[in-house]
Amino acid sequence: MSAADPLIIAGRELRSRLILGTGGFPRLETLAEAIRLSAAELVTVALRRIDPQAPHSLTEVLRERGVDVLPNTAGCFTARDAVLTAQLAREAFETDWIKLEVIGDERTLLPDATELLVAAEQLVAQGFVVLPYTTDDPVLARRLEDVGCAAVMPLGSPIGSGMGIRNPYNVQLIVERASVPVILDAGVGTASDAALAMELGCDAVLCASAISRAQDPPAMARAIRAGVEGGRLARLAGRIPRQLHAEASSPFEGLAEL
Amino acid sequence: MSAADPLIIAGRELRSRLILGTGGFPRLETLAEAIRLSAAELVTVALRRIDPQAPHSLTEVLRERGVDVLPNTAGCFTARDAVLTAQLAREAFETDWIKLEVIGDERTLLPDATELLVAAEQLVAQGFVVLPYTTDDPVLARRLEDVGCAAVMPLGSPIGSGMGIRNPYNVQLIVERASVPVILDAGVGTASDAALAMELGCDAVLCASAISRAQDPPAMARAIRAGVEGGRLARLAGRIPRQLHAEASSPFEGLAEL
Amino acid sequence: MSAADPLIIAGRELRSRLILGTGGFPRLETLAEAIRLSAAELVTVALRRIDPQAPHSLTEVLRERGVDVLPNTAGCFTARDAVLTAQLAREAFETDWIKLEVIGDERTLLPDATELLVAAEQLVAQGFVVLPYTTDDPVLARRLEDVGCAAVMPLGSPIGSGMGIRNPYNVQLIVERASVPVILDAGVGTASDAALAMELGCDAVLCASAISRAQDPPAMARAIRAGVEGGRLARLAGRIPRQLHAEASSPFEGLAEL
Amino acid sequence: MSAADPLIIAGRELRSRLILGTGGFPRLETLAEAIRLSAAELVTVALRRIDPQAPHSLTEVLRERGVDVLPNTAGCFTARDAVLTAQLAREAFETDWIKLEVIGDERTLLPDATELLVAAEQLVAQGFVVLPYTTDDPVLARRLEDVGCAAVMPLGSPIGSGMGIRNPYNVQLIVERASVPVILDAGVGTASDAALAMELGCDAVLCASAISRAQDPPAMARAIRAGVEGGRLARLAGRIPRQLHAEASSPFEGLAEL
Amino acid sequence: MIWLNGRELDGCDGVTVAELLAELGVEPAARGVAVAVDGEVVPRGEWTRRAVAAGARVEALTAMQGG
Amino acid sequence: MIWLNGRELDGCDGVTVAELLAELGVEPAARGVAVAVDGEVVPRGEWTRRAVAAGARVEALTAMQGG
Amino acid sequence: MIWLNGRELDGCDGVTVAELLAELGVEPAARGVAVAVDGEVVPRGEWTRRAVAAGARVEALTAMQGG
Amino acid sequence: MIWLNGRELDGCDGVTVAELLAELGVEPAARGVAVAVDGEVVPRGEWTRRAVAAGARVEALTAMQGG
Repeated sequence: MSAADPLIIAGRELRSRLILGTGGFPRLETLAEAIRLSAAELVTVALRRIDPQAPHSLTEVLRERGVDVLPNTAGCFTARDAVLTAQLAREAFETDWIKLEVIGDERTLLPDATELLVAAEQLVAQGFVVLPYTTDDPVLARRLEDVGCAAVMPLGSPIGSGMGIRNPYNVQLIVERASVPVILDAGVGTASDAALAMELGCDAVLCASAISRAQDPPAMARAIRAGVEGGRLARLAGRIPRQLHAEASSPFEGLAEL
Repeated sequence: MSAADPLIIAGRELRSRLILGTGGFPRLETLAEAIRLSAAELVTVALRRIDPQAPHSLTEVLRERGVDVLPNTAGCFTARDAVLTAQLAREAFETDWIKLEVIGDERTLLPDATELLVAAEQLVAQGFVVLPYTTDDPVLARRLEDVGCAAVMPLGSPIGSGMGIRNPYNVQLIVERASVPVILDAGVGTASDAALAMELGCDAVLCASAISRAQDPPAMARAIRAGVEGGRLARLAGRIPRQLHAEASSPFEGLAEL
Repeated sequence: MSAADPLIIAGRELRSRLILGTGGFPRLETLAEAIRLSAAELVTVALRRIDPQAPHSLTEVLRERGVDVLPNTAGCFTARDAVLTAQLAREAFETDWIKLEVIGDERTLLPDATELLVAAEQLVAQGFVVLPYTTDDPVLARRLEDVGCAAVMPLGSPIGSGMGIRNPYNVQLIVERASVPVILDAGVGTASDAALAMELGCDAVLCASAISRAQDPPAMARAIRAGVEGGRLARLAGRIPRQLHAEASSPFEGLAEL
Repeated sequence: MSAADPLIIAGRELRSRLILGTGGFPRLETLAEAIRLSAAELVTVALRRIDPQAPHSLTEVLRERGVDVLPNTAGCFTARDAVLTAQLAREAFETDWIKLEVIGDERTLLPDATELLVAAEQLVAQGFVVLPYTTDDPVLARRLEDVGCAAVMPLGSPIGSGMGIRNPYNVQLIVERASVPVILDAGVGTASDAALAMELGCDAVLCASAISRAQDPPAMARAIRAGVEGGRLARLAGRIPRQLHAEASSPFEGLAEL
Repeated sequence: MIWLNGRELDGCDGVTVAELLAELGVEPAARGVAVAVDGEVVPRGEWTRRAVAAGARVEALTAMQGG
Repeated sequence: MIWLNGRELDGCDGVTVAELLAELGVEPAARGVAVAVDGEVVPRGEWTRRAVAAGARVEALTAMQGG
Repeated sequence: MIWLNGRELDGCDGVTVAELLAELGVEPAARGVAVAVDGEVVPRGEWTRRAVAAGARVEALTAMQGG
Repeated sequence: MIWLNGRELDGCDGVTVAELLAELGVEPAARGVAVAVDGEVVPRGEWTRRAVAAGARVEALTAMQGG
């Protein structure tokens, strides 16, 4: 395995291991610059009602940047709404790829395990490439893989919380068992969180608020990109073990008797 | 403040914020490659008895790589030995810069606060540019600055332990009060540790074992370099605050009624 | 609210907030002593095939100790097996109470969210008092309460792992929303883990391996009982806030000028 | 070793392993009640200028409660002031015992390593039983023991911060090497912090603000007392090891085929 | 009366999806748009043919920034 | 042939649940015991009446230490 | 003039420590009190004998709540 | 007898530092080398002049890999 290996999801190669969420950017220019600096190839969008007043340029910005759209089902609380939203997204964006979100609680925006699994199964049957946003529950991640999801996207902590990876052990358990890519989604707050995700063995990181709501979004896009790359390199480089006591980095032999 | 700003220690500008320790590399070729990939401009060396048998090429390797030598006083347990070792280092390497180590315990290789402070004061008086390896004690860091040290180098955890930054709060307290550069020294095990150090406000990271004893030292050199750069960028970009609950990254207004 | 308030589950009052698991005790005498020192009123048992050879004294020990039996469905991987096991337990022990376990993975013994929810709903419909062993997923905990469970029993970490509470934030979120008792089940390794569970707002702790597999099980029973009591007292006493800097506990006014 | 073993400091036996600081209590009645419920036998006091206005009842309260006074040198920033304060305390309270505090920074109230060591050495030479409040630096703790301190009292985190034990590894290293009692002083915020201190191997806990500034000080006194006792019991009981994966607490053999 | 994106539209029963989209300033060839009528997707190819019955709920959606 | 707790038992087709329990040393009045035949609970009250057909899978369970 | 606990006291040069303590409402037998004059402890036994010179700094201390 | 880097060297009392370095294969112009005699640094410039007395402890050091 090498750092240069592309990320492969459903047979498609991605060189970038950072997927960018477009939510929360104050201005489209900022989003465009963040896309450039993040080197993301895939960015998420939501489906919302057409607003005749709204300047209709988001899709143009994405086209100019040459990135592909990964529509999400954000805002759906039932499998039925999520499936229909995915069908509409396929119609609108001519892509089978869908970031599946089925939320169970408005305050935490955490996924609803049962509804999520039902929706995933239906969408796979309808030929979608399903990337589910899920909890850090290793069993649920396994079930999602079993029903045919193309990747699993466990959270580190609640969406937009910036709390990082609350339970690295669960992420590690998910990675140990997964045979599809594991993409850490939600919770990343800064570069070290992204690095940790990759060091735990995640194949990629999806990040929105940490970048879009930072004081300087383009700078944070670079920061988190560097974190992702550093974390992946470190994973492949084989880190030293942790130990309670010290291990000298300067030799004791040859020490002068002063 | 910008990510491009150089690190300035005792009036000298360094573009790289990663200082490399040369200890623990299995072969000089590996060290050379790690230096190249780390982009370090400053590397530490120890002073030991000349071994007629030993091929005498370390200094040549460093010269070829165009890096400057930062001699250390590793292995010294008293102020007196550390001061004499610093004087010998100045004679041998024609540099006033010294990484001051005064160890208090063989098992943890933790600094001896009192001896360290005594040695620092004497060396400053003798015109040395003193970079002391210290504990994460904010008061001791302040005292070292007060006696004229050019930087303070608190540990994250014991040398070679790979335990990362055991007490980020202390590092934060040191950074809050310091008016000289703060360089995290010892304990870094992987890229996310280096990123965290910079996010806490450190000005640079000194790293030896994490790179030299990794399974693939050159790859880890790249990884930790990326971690340092990502962490610094993130610090400057202004991270989002941490919060217990979620904050939606997709808008609820305009949500379809399906 | 007072420390003396009993724990009320399904209308039944329990003075002890420590529920003891009987698994893993080397000898029945040790179990009996641990029950006495834990002050538990409720202890779990599993249902297994009758072994003609086995001395049939477990139930006698429990009867002597005057504790009530909480049968579990340990070892079940499907809702169907769990429901049938619960029916058999009701027949065997003449209790409607059931600790519902539906496991999704042999290595982690983590719950299967979907099967667990299905089984819970069926058992509630059959008049059982259902205490489900669940993940630390706040949404799943809510769903279990919605289908009529008498309590929710989130894990701190995998059964027998002794890893404590890996994600205190999730436990806190569960407690915030729950209107049935929250009992921390699985993961407790020592007294401070039990105390933390109660400080987070849990109503009780269920503990087996930490006690039964300790070097001195009866002593650990006392320890964890003290942890549970201390944690509950601390929760009710209203702890001081955490702050980065110090707050003097000795006054500065009236300080002598020496 | 047994839970019933008394704590022995300088040849004196203490049954209680919780030492109470008297600072921060809103009223003397509350202090009196907290002393009773904490079961402390030793309580700290500060020396301040006599205030003719002030009702002079603190010492009476302590006498009524039958506890012994451990005077501190709080507020001293130099070895000289601390030594003189200790001498005045000996004169005022007719005790050789002194809780030695030499502060290095007003904001963090962290100890000044060098001044602390100097003061400790002088006071030991003058026949004091010296209990130094120190950082969590294992080397400094060792030096304090070497100069004859009767115990070492490392902090968990800054005084009154309620941050608990920021660096359990250092406390563990101090305990490993110490041959005098180790008393965790400062930082405890709640019962689980006190339990953790004892589980790490500390011999006792000194606690002021966590109790005196809690919403209900007497209740918190009980809570932290229980935490100390639970933590000590757990340490002696021999906890189970931590492991990433699960270990079943219900047997798989004899499982029914339903 | 028809419900278009949650707003009542009167006197337009029987108009086509394409005509409703025109109301929203969306030309037929527009990319990045999808329509559901009473919870069913109406494929782009049917927009001009498909008439919308009275009382129908029409949702016309497009891409917005989202995480 | 009958399956009792996973073991084959021959020449006992048609015996009652109570008789099978006796095989396991369990007297009829025993507490803490439950029986399932082919995935159905057999209530204590039916043990003496209920005959077990050939090929049936009988599970006779009791309390064991468990977490 | 004498400094007693940071406050100037006039016209009392040469008084004894005991007399100064009386100023503070402290009787000679009081427990839990200690006195330093110009940075030196004055033992309880010398309070009545020891006269305090003009300009001296006297600190009279007692127990206060402290952590 | 002289102690050179912890090893006894006989029959060389009074030789210069430079001569001792030659013993170790170090030519006078060598960079990255420093010498202490009895705990005092001998500057490079004095190597050829400075004679080492009998019983002296000489430490000749150079750079080694170190953290």
